[in-house]
Amino acid sequence: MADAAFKPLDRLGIARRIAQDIPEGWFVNLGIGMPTAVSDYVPVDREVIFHAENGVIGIGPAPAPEAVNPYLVNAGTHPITLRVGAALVHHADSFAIARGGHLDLCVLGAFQVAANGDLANWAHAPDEPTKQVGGAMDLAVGAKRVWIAMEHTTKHGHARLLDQCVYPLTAKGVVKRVYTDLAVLDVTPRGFEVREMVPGLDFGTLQARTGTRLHHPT
Amino acid sequence: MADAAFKPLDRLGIARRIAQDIPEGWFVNLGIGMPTAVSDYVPVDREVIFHAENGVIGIGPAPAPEAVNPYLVNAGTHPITLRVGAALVHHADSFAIARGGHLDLCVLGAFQVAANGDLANWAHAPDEPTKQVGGAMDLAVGAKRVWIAMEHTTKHGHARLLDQCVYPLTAKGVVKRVYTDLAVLDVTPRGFEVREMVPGLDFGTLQARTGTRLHHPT
Amino acid sequence: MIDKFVSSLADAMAGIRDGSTVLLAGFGPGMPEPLVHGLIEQGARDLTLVVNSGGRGEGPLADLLATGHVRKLVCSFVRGASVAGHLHKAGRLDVEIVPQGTLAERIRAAGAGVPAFYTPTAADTILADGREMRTINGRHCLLEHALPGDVALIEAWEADRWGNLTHRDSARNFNPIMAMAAALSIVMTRHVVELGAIPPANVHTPGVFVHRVLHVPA
Amino acid sequence: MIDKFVSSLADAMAGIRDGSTVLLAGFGPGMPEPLVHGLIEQGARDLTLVVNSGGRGEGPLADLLATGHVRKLVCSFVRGASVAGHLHKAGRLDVEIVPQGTLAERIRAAGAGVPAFYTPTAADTILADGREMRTINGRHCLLEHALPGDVALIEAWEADRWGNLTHRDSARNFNPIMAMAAALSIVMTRHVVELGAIPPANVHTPGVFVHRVLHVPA
Repeated sequence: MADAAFKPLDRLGIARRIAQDIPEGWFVNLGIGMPTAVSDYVPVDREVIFHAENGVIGIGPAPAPEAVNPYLVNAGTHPITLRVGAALVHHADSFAIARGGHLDLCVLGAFQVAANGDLANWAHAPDEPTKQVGGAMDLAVGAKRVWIAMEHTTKHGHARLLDQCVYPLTAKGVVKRVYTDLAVLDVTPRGFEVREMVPGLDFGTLQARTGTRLHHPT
Repeated sequence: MADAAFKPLDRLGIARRIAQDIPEGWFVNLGIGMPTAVSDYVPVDREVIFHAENGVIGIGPAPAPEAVNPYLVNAGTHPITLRVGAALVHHADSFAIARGGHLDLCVLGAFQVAANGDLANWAHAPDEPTKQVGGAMDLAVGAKRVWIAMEHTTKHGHARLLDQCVYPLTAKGVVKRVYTDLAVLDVTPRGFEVREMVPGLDFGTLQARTGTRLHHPT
Repeated sequence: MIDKFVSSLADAMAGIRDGSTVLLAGFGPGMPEPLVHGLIEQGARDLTLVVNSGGRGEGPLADLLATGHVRKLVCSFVRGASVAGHLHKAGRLDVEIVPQGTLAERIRAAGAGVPAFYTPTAADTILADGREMRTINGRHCLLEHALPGDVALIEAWEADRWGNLTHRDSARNFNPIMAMAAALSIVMTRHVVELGAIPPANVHTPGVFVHRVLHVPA
Repeated sequence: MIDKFVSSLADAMAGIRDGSTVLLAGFGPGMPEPLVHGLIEQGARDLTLVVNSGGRGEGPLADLLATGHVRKLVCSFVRGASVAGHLHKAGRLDVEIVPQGTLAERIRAAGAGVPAFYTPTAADTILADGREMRTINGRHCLLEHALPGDVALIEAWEADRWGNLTHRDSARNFNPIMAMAAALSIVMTRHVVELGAIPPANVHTPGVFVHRVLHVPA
């Protein structure tokens, strides 16, 4: 599959790309892992308000090691700071924000995304002993938009964008857009539309790495 | 029905009698009207914490006229003060206290109470244009105990303690004790037991003013 | 820079459509009276108004009802001697009586993404006639649906430009939960404060629930 | 005089029965670690433990699980490489995975007297297999029941003798709602303050939800 003509984004590159599309004033929840890095690429003077499941509204930059406050963490339990204007609430109120449709955007990682917007991001099999649901099902169902940050294929080269998810679902029909190391794709009534590809990548190569039919934007 | 041998309690007398039975440490909601006066008869050094539906936990004495804070009222929208140690919450949290079983006691007024503990205190007929439900149904169902403060009969001499309520119910089977101008009565599996009568009143006279069979305590 | 302040009452009320459901906070204090008059001036008709009580013979609520712009009133009680009571008797105002705790919980549910819940409040009363019931843990319960608003009219003591609010004393009441429950939350605040002036742990209504703020000095 | 302070860990944990459901707060910070060790020493068995996550290979939660006193774990995720994960794989620990927002909402429901509610979270996933569904406003929803505790283990930053609490920064998380949801709420606080030192408007967990408080200086 190697192709010298294009260079996939690295993980931070995907995060940076997503950050470009978040306008000022949005309330945004970032999933654990790659999505968390998105906030690093939003300029401080663009006021985007980041929410964490554990009741933080208005996450600031990570603290310097000597300034860590052990009472203040994000959903990954990593130390954070508060932005001026932040608010703190309890867990039920925090999920009221997520489940009540108050988040403009949630960026999640994924194992698989289907052409109808189905999302699988918590288990590889129904009987998997590690059950990492966390808050993903709540966020996926509750946010106004769900964007996905993911590698376009598995490390073994298997497609992650599919006609149907094989892994257990997180939620049905919720994904609006997918940002991968190769492309930005919108979920539309006819399936994935390719909005953007990394420089040098051609549509046929992208299609070959995808498990469902891709469409050019109308 | 006049009987020189006994003297019914007046409304404040009923409130005073109820106050005697409230131990330190209880969380108590007092309904509008006669029940509200109960707090005036609890000595300040007996720490009873009064709750109001509008989010006040720890109501203090009424303010002097010149000290009224227009932002601070009880469930009857009368000016109040806060006791040292008070807390303020919003309406849903306040009713979570009432509905979640956190109040040791709610004292309500009533039109009628039945021998099985049914309570009617909000309407005289299903189609009454004045519909004064307020928070009574929530409090009646949610408090650990419901005590009633009421006149033993209507001003026309009709019984209010009955085999069955005639007026629309507030809640079924919730009343534990009734304090009237004539007696204190417990609701038990066999009906009302007379716990106490005003001095000079005899059981037969009380029975004659009651619409259901009264019992001596076992 | 996020700035939710608007500079006039007309701007605050702009765009409210005929047929809207309007959540109006307040329980004694906490009602944003200038916004009620703003709604009258704005002129939207055929409104459903959700408010704790139907009000009295005069006051902002009476003024609003007297316009005839409210088709339906959802509240916990209506006084016979009030504009609401008279309109209802005359067949010119639909009234849905909801127990006060159920009202608060239905509003909070709308904000929290809970489409429906069960409650024992009002089970076995005439308010349950024809309604869906279910016995849970041996208790009769009623099914209640979330009560979302198109608009909420909110009163605050302090507000910053992100819409973080505090409410003074018992003026908090329905304000935080109604702000949660509406697509468009319009706030009047007595004081404008700098972003960050409200300690994050003591924000009563986070800005995520607030869309417009009008400064109305006392 | 109300005084909820206890003078020893043993007094704090006294009376917890075999078979209890224990709500354990914390999400990173906010877990009352000394109380977890107190529970181990107290020795109650056959517990159902409700906590955000199953923890790791070490730490207070791992210590508790390693005693074998926990029969069932209710949480939003379990890591494969953890004491919980190993016990579960070995068939020695039942695990009920609940999406984190549903978990918070079920706990809050227990505290608020809501016996059950519907939510779209986890509908159309394997967590819904065999469960009661209902379509509300066109969305598939799951029926979820309240999750009450016999005991809650709570961490606070400040406490007064009535049990009014503040929680520091994101250590608030599950603490206020678990305190609401338990018959016996046991608090450890870092600081003891005079009654009235916490402003009424800024109490995070009102004393009505708190039964015992142990001072554990940092």
